[in-house]
Amino acid sequence: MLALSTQLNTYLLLGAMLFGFGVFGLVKRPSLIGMLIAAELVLCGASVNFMAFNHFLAPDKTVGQIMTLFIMAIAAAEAAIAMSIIVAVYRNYKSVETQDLADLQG
Amino acid sequence: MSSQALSQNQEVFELNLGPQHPATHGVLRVKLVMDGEYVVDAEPVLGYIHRMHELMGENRTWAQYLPNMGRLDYLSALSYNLGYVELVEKMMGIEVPERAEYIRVLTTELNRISSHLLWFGAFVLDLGGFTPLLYAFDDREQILDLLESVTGSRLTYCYYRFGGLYNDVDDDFLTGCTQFLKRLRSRMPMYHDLVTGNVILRQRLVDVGPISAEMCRRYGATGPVLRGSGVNYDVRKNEPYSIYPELDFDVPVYNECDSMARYMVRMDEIEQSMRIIEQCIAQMPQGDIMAPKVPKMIKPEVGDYYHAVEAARGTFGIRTVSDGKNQAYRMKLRAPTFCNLSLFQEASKGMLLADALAFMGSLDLVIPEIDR
Amino acid sequence: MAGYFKSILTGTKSLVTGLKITQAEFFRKPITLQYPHEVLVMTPRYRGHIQLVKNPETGTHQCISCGLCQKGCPSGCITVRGEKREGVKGKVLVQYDLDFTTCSLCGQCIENCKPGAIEFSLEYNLASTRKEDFHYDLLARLEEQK
Amino acid sequence: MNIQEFYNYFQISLGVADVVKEGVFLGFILVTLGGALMATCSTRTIRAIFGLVVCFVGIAGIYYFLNSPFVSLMQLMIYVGAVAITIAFAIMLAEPDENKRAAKTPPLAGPFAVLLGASVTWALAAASLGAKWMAPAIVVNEGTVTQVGEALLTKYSMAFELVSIVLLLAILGSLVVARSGRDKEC
Amino acid sequence: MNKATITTQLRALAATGMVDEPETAPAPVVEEVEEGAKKKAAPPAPRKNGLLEVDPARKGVHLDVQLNGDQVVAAAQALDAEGMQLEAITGVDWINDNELELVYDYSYTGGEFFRVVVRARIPRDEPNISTLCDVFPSANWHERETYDFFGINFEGHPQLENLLLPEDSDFHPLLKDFKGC
Amino acid sequence: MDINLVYMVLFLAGIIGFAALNAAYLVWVERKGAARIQRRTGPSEVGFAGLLQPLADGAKLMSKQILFPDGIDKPLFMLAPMFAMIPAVMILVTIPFGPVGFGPFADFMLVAREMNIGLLMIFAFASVNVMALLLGGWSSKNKYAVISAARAVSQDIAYEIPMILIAITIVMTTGSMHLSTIVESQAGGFWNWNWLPLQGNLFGPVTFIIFFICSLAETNRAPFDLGEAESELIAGFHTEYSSMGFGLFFMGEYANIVIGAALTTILFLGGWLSPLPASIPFIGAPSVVWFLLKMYLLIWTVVLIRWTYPRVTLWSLLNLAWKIMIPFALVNLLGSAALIKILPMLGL
Repeated sequence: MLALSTQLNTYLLLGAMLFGFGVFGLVKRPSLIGMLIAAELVLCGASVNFMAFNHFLAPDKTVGQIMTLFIMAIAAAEAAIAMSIIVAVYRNYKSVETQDLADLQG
Repeated sequence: MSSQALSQNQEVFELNLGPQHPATHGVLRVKLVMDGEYVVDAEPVLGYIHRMHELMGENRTWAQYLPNMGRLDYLSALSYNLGYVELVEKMMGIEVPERAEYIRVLTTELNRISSHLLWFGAFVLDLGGFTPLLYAFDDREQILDLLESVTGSRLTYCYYRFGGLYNDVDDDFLTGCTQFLKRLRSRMPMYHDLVTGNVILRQRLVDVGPISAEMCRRYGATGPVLRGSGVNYDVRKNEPYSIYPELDFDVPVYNECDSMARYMVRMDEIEQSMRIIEQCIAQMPQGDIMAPKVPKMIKPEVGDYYHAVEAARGTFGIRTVSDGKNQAYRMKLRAPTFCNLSLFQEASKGMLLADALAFMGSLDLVIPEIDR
Repeated sequence: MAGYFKSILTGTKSLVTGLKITQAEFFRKPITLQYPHEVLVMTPRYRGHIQLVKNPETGTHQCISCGLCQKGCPSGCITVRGEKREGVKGKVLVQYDLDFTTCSLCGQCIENCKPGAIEFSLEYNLASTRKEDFHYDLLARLEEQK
Repeated sequence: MNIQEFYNYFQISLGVADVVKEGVFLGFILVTLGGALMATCSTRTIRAIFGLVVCFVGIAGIYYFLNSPFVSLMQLMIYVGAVAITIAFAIMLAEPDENKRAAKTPPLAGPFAVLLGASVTWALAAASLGAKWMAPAIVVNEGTVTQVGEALLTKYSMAFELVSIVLLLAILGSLVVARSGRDKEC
Repeated sequence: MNKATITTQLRALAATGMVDEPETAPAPVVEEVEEGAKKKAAPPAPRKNGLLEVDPARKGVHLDVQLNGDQVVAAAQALDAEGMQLEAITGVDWINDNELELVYDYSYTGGEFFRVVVRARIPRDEPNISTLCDVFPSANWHERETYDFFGINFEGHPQLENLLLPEDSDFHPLLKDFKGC
Repeated sequence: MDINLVYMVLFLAGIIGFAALNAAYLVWVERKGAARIQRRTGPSEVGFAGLLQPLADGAKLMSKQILFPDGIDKPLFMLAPMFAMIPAVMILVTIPFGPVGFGPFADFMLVAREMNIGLLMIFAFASVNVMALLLGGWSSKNKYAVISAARAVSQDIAYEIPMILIAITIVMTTGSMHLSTIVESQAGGFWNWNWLPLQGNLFGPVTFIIFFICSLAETNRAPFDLGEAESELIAGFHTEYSSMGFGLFFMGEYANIVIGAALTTILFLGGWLSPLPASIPFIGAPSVVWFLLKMYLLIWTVVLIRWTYPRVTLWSLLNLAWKIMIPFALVNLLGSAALIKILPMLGL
């Protein structure tokens, strides 16, 4: 039977697809928040890859896990900062649409 | 400032508090403009149970209007009864027998205690504590039982008559009153331990909803609201009526001006009312309960008259214009909570929603009285 | 700093006091009445809807159909009709209707009644889904009492 | 009867467990991809957040299959409990009404995004699937929670400290950015 | 609060606004009442402007001031300066005189028992009077209520909408020619 | 990964049944208890002492129509109640209720599937629970619900911090996140339990109280029920819910109370251990009975607290968390860490 869960390629494909979804969302989303969500997907895609390599290929199986944990910490920090920026931007421009923020490019 | 103009400057949204809302104790609607949890503007919208009592006064005889008085403020109906019969007695020059006066004061003060107890329970309920409400109801039921045994009804009393009372009280009632006072005196420390001293309650009331004495004056606020702002004014003391001048009681005044001060004023008023009742029981003379000569047809002299009494929520005033007929030409009822509520819009600006509701509770609103 | 710890201590103390009170109340007996199983005895002065007083001697009412109760009623919920009959002095009551939906139990009718023909009943458990159930024919109710 | 006997008593070795296991795994993959799709494609921001949460839950399941329940639970705790909630809060604060959000996307963004996303996916997949991955010759450790913890405090302690500084700075920075321009001090 | 100051100020105010000859002040109010009582059911004739000191034990107020419609604000300012509070505003419809009367009740809450009532009559056909909202904020609701019941237009009122009656009502129930709706 | 299917399924069913039964009968306990506190009788008509009342209520709730107000986000509206219930069940899966303690299966552990990082699992799923409130409140398109969701979330996040800090202290002193190990490390009578400061936990009783208060706040119970403050926000995030949607939120709330009490029992009150030394026969034996006894005692305290205090405001709630609890928890963490290092040096 097809044992998907024991094959590295499944995870790699999943990671690639998540990354792709993230890139797709980053371009497509009109608002800062949508882009933030897409960025989280990109990070998740990377994490999945790390974890997969860690499980199947790494001799020291702590490395990938620790990498993923660091990514999580960075993602949390990123989300906090992004949120504060979004709130600040909204307060000044009354919008989080990227089109409306063209004057930020000053 | 209209809400549209506001919303351009600030992140605001409108919230309709009521007419059906657990915190408004009736059908009051407050149009809130909120900035997050903060109240930017709160406009009370009245009139959901408006019954045009003033027009009823113009097409009923003086005696027929009497039951309406119990329907204004259903929680302290006897104060309103008292104000009205005293006004008519003033117009007609009727002397009321002393026993009747004592019974009137006794029952009014009992009614005041019951009103304050209900307010106490409902106020703590507004703050989220449910149990004190039922303890207060327990005590209040005793008062209602006592008053029922005299007046026959439990809430919308119609007990006083021009020149006296509907019927006399008996010794059972007086001993019942004494027992009740004993009971309530033992319960008051429990209330203070359970509620007044509670740190959560204090956090919610101290320094919340400050109303200065000047603001009270500009808005015509009276009653515990005024006394919680450090003004020593009580119609019973300052414009004495009935037999209040012969009784020894204090007017509780607190200078903190916050919700806690209003709370404490009412709790102390319960104690003072108990003192009044004790004196009434001790000093009550025997005798008639009706004035000997009460005209069959009440036709006051032409002119206009004003009479104010201290109801549980503040100064209740009646201004009436008589054209000499058996019906009033004009009957104006000055409801205390109407004025007390009118300061809500200014005072609640910038408050947290929870604080605004605590503040509204501390004003002790009775909607039928506001809407009349 | 001392104030900080003191406020924490006093606050905790007040909370514990509250808990003690409610826990003590928990062990006390309920004071409520289980209504359909137990009923209260109404005080003699209880104001139910009005009813005609039964004269113990004659077994009938004492109303002279003067209509003073009808006139005095603030909300106009009483309809009294009497008619002249031969051989009887005064008017004979043929109809005494009470619209209890508008009655405010003020007692003006009872005070106005010279012969003392009406009184408050002690009935309190009146409930119905129909408004018409509260249009009482007091004469018929007096008959039922017999 | 102790617990092991109980286990053995009910032990089923028919391979049913494997089928169920694979089914659950497939379910997690579908949940992940469905969540990702919802997060990127839905028009309402709240649904995008929800999709993100679903995707995170799916990924947590995947991590569990990768034999590291610790990371899986951390994924739930940090991503769902913190990141997703933070983003949701950002929406609450910054997008009070979603109705005005119509098709503001530039006309070419849609196709272009699809194209870009697909090509990135294809490139990555091709690269990773095409490569020859070698299984490790020796396994130093199994990556248990204890080993992860020890590694964090010994081998990677510098990185660990740096991450904590990054987090601290992020907190301070977001406080500064979010508070500036707020006139009402509270 | 100084009773004498208030009395003088209000008396002066009433005197300046007088169109006809001044009412002999203090007019014994009892006489007026008796006169009215003799006529039995006839409503009292419109009073002239002026200030009466009346018996509070009988009437409930100390000073009874009648002014012109345009003087109520000045009176309110004078009373405000003395620390009085506005208790109520109401109207009376004197349909026989084709006039509406505005009644302003003031009281003092500082200690002493002192009540003042200020009246003004305005024509029934153009019921306009200036608002007291700028002096006493409590006038806001009282005036809206009076607007509800009498249709009196308070000029300069910030929000003259129905308060107690429904928003869309166009009747004024306390006018004597109101026939129900 | 050896998944023993039958065992899992049996226990999962058991756990869901336990959660549902607890939810139903905790409602009864709460109503009856509140009634007695308020000198009333409480439910008394359906069954003896109203014991069948929860079933009647449940039947009524299920027969009600599910209402979908205009403008709601329907899929999320329907999913939110499940998000409230599923994490609760998942957490219950990992909680060990202890050995039976008597009879032929005396050593048999009552636990569905214990993980060696059980404590982390509990906190992970507890943080998912917040999403339920957020989604439920937000998808309702009701301003009260939105305010309530914002409140509930900020409250939950604020109280997660001291809770986790204290849990970390316990993990430090015990050296394990395995719940059974944490319990077993407290063996030897009640003076060895973590709520007393005898084991390197600096402010033992204080941390116990803080943890308990945090668990109250995390489960949105009075006096921290800001999310459904009925005198302010009507019913908060579940204002628009009817029928089983409401029922699931309700069950989730009570399941969370059970979890909070169970966790406090495990971490501080010695779980299934007897308060007396194990050498005493029968009473001294560890048993699930002890566990349930302690847990329900805590739950009763929760009920008592709800019916005693008024509700706090959002600001004083957050002040309590940030100004009192977090400093205490932090000092406790540092102090305990120091103690762990110092005590062995002193030879203790």
